[in-house]
Amino acid sequence: MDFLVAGFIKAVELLINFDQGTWSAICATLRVSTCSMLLSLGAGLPAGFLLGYFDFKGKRALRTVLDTLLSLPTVSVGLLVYAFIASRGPLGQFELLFTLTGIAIGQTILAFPIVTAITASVVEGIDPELKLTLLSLGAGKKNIITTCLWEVRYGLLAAAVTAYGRVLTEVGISMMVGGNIKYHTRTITTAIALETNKGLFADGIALGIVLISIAFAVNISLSFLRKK
Amino acid sequence: MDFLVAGFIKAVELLINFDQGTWSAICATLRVSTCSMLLSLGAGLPAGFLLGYFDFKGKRALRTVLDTLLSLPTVSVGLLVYAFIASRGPLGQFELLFTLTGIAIGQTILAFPIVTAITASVVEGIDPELKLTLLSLGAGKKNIITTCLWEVRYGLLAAAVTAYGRVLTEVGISMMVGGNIKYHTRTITTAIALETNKGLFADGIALGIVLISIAFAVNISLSFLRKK
Amino acid sequence: MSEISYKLNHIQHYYGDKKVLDIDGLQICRGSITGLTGPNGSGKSTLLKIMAFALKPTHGQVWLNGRKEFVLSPRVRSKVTLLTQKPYLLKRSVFDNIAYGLKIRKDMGDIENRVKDALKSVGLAHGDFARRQWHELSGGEAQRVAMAARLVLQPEVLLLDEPVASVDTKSAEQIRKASLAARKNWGCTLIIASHDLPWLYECSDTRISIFQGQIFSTGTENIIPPPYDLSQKNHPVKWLGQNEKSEHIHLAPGKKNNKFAIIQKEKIHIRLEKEKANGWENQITGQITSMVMEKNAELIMTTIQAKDFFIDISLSPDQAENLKLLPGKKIILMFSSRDIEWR
Amino acid sequence: MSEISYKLNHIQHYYGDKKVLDIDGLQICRGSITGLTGPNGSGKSTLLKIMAFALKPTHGQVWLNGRKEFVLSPRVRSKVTLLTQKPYLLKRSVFDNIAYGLKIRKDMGDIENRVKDALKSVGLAHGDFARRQWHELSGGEAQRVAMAARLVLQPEVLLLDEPVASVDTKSAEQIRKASLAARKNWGCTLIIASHDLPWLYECSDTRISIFQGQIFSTGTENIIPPPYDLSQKNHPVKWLGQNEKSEHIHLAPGKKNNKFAIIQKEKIHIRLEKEKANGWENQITGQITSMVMEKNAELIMTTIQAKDFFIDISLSPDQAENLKLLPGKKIILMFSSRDIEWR
Amino acid sequence: ASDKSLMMATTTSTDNTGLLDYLIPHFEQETGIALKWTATGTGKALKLGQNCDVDVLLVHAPAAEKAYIKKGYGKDRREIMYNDFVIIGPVSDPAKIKGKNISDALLTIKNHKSPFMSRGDDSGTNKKEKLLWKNAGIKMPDQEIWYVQTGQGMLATINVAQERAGYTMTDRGTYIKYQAQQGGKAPLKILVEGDKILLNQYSVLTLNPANCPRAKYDLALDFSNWMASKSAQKLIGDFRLLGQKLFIPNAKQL
Ligand SMILES: Nc1ncnc2c1ncn2[C@@H]1O[C@H](COP(=O)(O)OP(=O)(O)OP(=O)(O)O)[C@@H](O)[C@H]1O
Ligand SMILES: Nc1ncnc2c1ncn2[C@@H]1O[C@H](COP(=O)(O)OP(=O)(O)OP(=O)(O)O)[C@@H](O)[C@H]1O
Ligand SMILES: [Mg+2]
Ligand SMILES: [Mg+2]
Repeated sequence: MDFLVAGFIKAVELLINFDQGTWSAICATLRVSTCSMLLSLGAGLPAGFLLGYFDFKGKRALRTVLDTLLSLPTVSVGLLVYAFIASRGPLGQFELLFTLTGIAIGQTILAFPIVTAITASVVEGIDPELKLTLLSLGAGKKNIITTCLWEVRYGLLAAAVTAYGRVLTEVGISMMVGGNIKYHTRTITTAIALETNKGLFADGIALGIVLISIAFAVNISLSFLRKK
Repeated sequence: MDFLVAGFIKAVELLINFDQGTWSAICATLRVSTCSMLLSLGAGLPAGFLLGYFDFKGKRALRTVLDTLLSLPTVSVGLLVYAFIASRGPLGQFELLFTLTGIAIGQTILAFPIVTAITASVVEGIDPELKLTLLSLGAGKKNIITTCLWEVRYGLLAAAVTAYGRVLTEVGISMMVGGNIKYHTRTITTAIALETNKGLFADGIALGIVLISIAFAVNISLSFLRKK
Repeated sequence: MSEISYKLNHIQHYYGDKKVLDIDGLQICRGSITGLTGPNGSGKSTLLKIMAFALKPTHGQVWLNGRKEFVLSPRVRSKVTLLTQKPYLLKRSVFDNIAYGLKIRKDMGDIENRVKDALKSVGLAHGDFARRQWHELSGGEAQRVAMAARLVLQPEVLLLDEPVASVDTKSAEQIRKASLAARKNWGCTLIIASHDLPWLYECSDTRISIFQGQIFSTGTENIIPPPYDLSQKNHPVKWLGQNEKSEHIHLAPGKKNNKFAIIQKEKIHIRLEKEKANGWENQITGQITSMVMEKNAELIMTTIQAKDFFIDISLSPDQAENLKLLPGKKIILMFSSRDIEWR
Repeated sequence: MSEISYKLNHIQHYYGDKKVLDIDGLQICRGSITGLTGPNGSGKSTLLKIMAFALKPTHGQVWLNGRKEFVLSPRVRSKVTLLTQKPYLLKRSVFDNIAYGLKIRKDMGDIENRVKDALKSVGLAHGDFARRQWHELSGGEAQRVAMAARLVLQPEVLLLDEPVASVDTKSAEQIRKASLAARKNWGCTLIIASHDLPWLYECSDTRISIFQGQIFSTGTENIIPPPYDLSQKNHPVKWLGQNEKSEHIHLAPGKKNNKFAIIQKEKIHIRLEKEKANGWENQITGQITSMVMEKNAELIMTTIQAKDFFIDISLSPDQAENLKLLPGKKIILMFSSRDIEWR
Repeated sequence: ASDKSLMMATTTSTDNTGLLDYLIPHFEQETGIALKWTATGTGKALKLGQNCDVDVLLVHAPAAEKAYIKKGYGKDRREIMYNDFVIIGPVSDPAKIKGKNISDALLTIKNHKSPFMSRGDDSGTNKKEKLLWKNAGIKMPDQEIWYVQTGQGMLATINVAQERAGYTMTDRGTYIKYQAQQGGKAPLKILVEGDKILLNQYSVLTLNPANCPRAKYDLALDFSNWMASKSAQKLIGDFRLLGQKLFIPNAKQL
């Protein structure tokens, strides 16, 4: 129990003392998660829209597959990405192994199904009258997508926040693809795993608090998007 | 790359040959994830309903906190639970450490914010006319909750499926609280982590495929709940 | 029959800072059918929601059967039922929509037949509609399913917010009959808001009109709506027509804040030509646009349009016949400004 | 003015297996105002959606300005605008709702004033309403905002699905004026579905009635709706009233599948008393329920009810005066079964 | 120096003890080579080398290393240092193994069915443990109830042993850390130690250029040489964790 208290104190210390390792991990985490969120939102929102808006044959099967992809274990994603970007893999020449870019690719694969699945089910809930109204006002395809997504913005926020939570806290990909290299690819989560592995539970808790604080800051800055 | 193919073959072998370790991990995974999903849905659906349905002071702040809890790293949850149920912890006498029950408790803590946050944002999207209609038809508090939730069942399915994905694939809690003890608390994800760490990438992939297959089976059996 | 069902006391309702309802007192008799009229945004739906105990008024209390009641009060739940203006159907079949209210009352006896009867009373065939899904309906059909879902409950009070808004003539007639039957069969008290005045006049035995949140009871009054021209303080004027300042109504002096000009219908006389110097300040040219049979054919509700001012007068068939009144005919509305009250 | 705007060719529409629309041919002239009437579920909304290119008909084509057009065709987008039956407001302010269509057309010049004018044309004050949020409106106000959002686009074709369903009398008059102005100012072609027949008759210059998906044009016809009693094959009968088999209409022989009994309005005569042995099989007792001024006061639309059968006849003021017709009066409808066609 | 960079895969123990954090800055300063490392299980480290994802390895599983070289993946195995393994168990020592030699101790545990925690993760430590069972002439008790495979790191395994009041085998470095965490009141203490066979040899391996032509063989050799150099050996000998010596340098000078 006492390591919880110690962790609290340590968290403050780490941040105040500007601990170099911690700050480098914070930066890595922020860079990687921002990048993967942008990519997965950019691809997942339109994909989810298409899946939720249109009726087509095999839609239900596709949704089931997508839901299944929500259960991709991070280590498996890590292995998959590793297979491609390892020096002998088909993308080996880009030297992405043990880089933040590599992690970001893996996290995008992780977040994409989440964004897409939640977006699709939010878009599915759109009032059919809205579609009719947009068509009747002369909206083109692009207008329809953007307006529909804007109409359900609170639902999409949930998609984004959930995906962000998954990306921010995943360890498997960062570990496998990034390699947990100090000052380079060590993210907060891999650092937590390391400290915990060393038995330094207080340090693990401290870093966990740091991570949660980041999430809190991000969510506060998103909360102005919320419905009052 | 070749380990991906090898992994496929191995996955089939593992299942066909009735590999004891694999089957025990499958059972552990199923038991733990079912249990934690039931608990988190049981608590999260009503909580999310209250949060999404009613307007009260501090609601936005509460939502922000909840969104932040989506970014709880699994290892931190694991540490937290560990702190309470370790033999020296306040709940030490129940001997929950290194048991599936312990893991289920941790996973419930992990899944609860997901279920609650997505439910809340789905419920927030309910047409105000529905509330009025229910009141006007003489619905009591319980009727209002159940009918509202039923009206948005497709959205709730997304909440459940997302939470399930998180629970099924998490490693940190199972490792920390369960201890990855072979034939006892080794789940598929901790087994994957172990095999990968051993450098047996093909085995890792094989177990990943097993996990995804479970998720697929679950999602197929859920898909009859989907909108046609 | 004259037992009091509803009593409203000093009800005020605000949306944000905007006051939309301000009713000093109102009583509704048990077993009566009250028509509620008023222009868009006058507060009809707000009033009905408050009377259905689905909205808490900002100030004031509502008594039902002599008891102060509240939102979600269990006594109220099975007694009062509101048909909302935009009826919402639950995402289930028509049958389940109608049976829903019975199910939550755990009143499941003979449910098949009761649903069938309710569907029939709004003019929908059970066989054709019961198994349809909620989205497989036209606008008017959905409206009528929602109505059936209220009727099946046989509530003590039935509040209907525009029940015939997109309903065809024949079905409107059916809904009227169903409303009367509700009163007859289980002594139901009905309050019905509608813009279809002819229909409403046929349905209801008393009328309330509401204007900018204020109530003008009994339906014997006409409101001369603002804006009023107060440039000569003592002789306020209501200009007719939107822009030109030509024809106008002389109003009574003494306008106070937030008061409206009211005139009793009986104080308005119809002539075929203007009369000179007869002491009546107001002689307004108008045209009859419609004449509709009121309940039981005893009276004819006649609508007269003078520029953008509409007025409804109930005439006896004799009166109409004597003046040879017919839709399209030009007439003179004659009344004194002294008969105009500020309320 | 007689240029053809719309041409519909063999349009059929199915929801699932159910055929809800079956129109062989229909032409709409440019600059005309067409009233679309018919009972609930007859297919009005479906037809309007198809004409707005918001729904692809199961079979058949729609020509606009001589060109075959399709859903989402870019040519159509800025020309045709539909006001849906349940108007949906975007989750933004009233101003943004009205400006939305202009914004997607990238037509932003003088947007403030155009929105203001549109609001004014539906009787809403810009200052009071423009900044309100979409949910801060009463039912009729929302309806009118949606109407304003269509008017502001000044489209070539304006399809209105029950534009005055929950709108007060005065605003309905304003919407009527706005519709006429649209035709006058930019040659707009309007098709308006409504159950408010008096209002619609005042608005439109041609009428189409639609019944179970089939079109009966020109408004000069009355449909005697099913069910028909075919027990004597050669002399089908339409019973009036719901249960009792008392009064009835003799129909013409030769009924075929899916055909309806139609009678031209001019073939129906009004008498004050029954006449014996005059060769007219049908002498039905009815009651006048309403008389409404048609366009320009030249005709009076008279609604007669005989049990559950409603019939509309246009009378000249002279005719009405001669027979001393007034709402509430009992009359006899007289017509021959030979004048009934099966269509 | 930035273009001279080297990627190493190593086992968790070298990283977790802080040895590399202490050692590598010296290396970078002296040679101008930037060294990055990823710390994983021995098995995965070897695999990363086999797949040419890294340039050099620092591991502790002599038998596996030799097989690895034989298969043509590695080259130039260079022994750098060692520490040793110990068997720890509850202070009460229910099976009474204290002071016994390693094979007897294991046999006693087996006969007594006392809980024994194994890492079961194919790490260097785990490989050594399996070797010990074999040497004691005992079939791997893989399916026995008392034989608990944690599949986790050393410290986590010790923690399980503590919770279950059982025995386990650990490297001394991890035990020292564990002891320190318990504030000197550790419920588990060292019961068997000092056997020759318990030595834990760490070696640097370069990769076989025939297998990995793009790996930086020359720089890897530089690292290997530096680790064996006198200065580095002294640094290793001086490294202390919580005041105790952890690694004993034993590189043969060329
Ligand atoms: N949620 C809201 N927020 C702010 N103002 C509102 C809200 N709902 C209604 N209003 C305003 O309150 C007034 C009364 O609305 P209400 O819906 O009761 O009118 P109504 O008489 O039912 O009108 P209608 O005939 O159009 O249905 C209107 O001026 C309307 O603009
Ligand atoms: N989505 C649907 N699925 C199945 N049937 C439908 C669907 N929508 C409408 N219908 C049916 O199609 C027919 C025509 O509907 P439509 O909405 O066009 O009628 P309408 O003339 O507009 O009626 P109203 O006056 O009630 O608005 C109706 O019988 C209706 O029940
Ligand atoms: Mg209203
Ligand atoms: Mg319709």
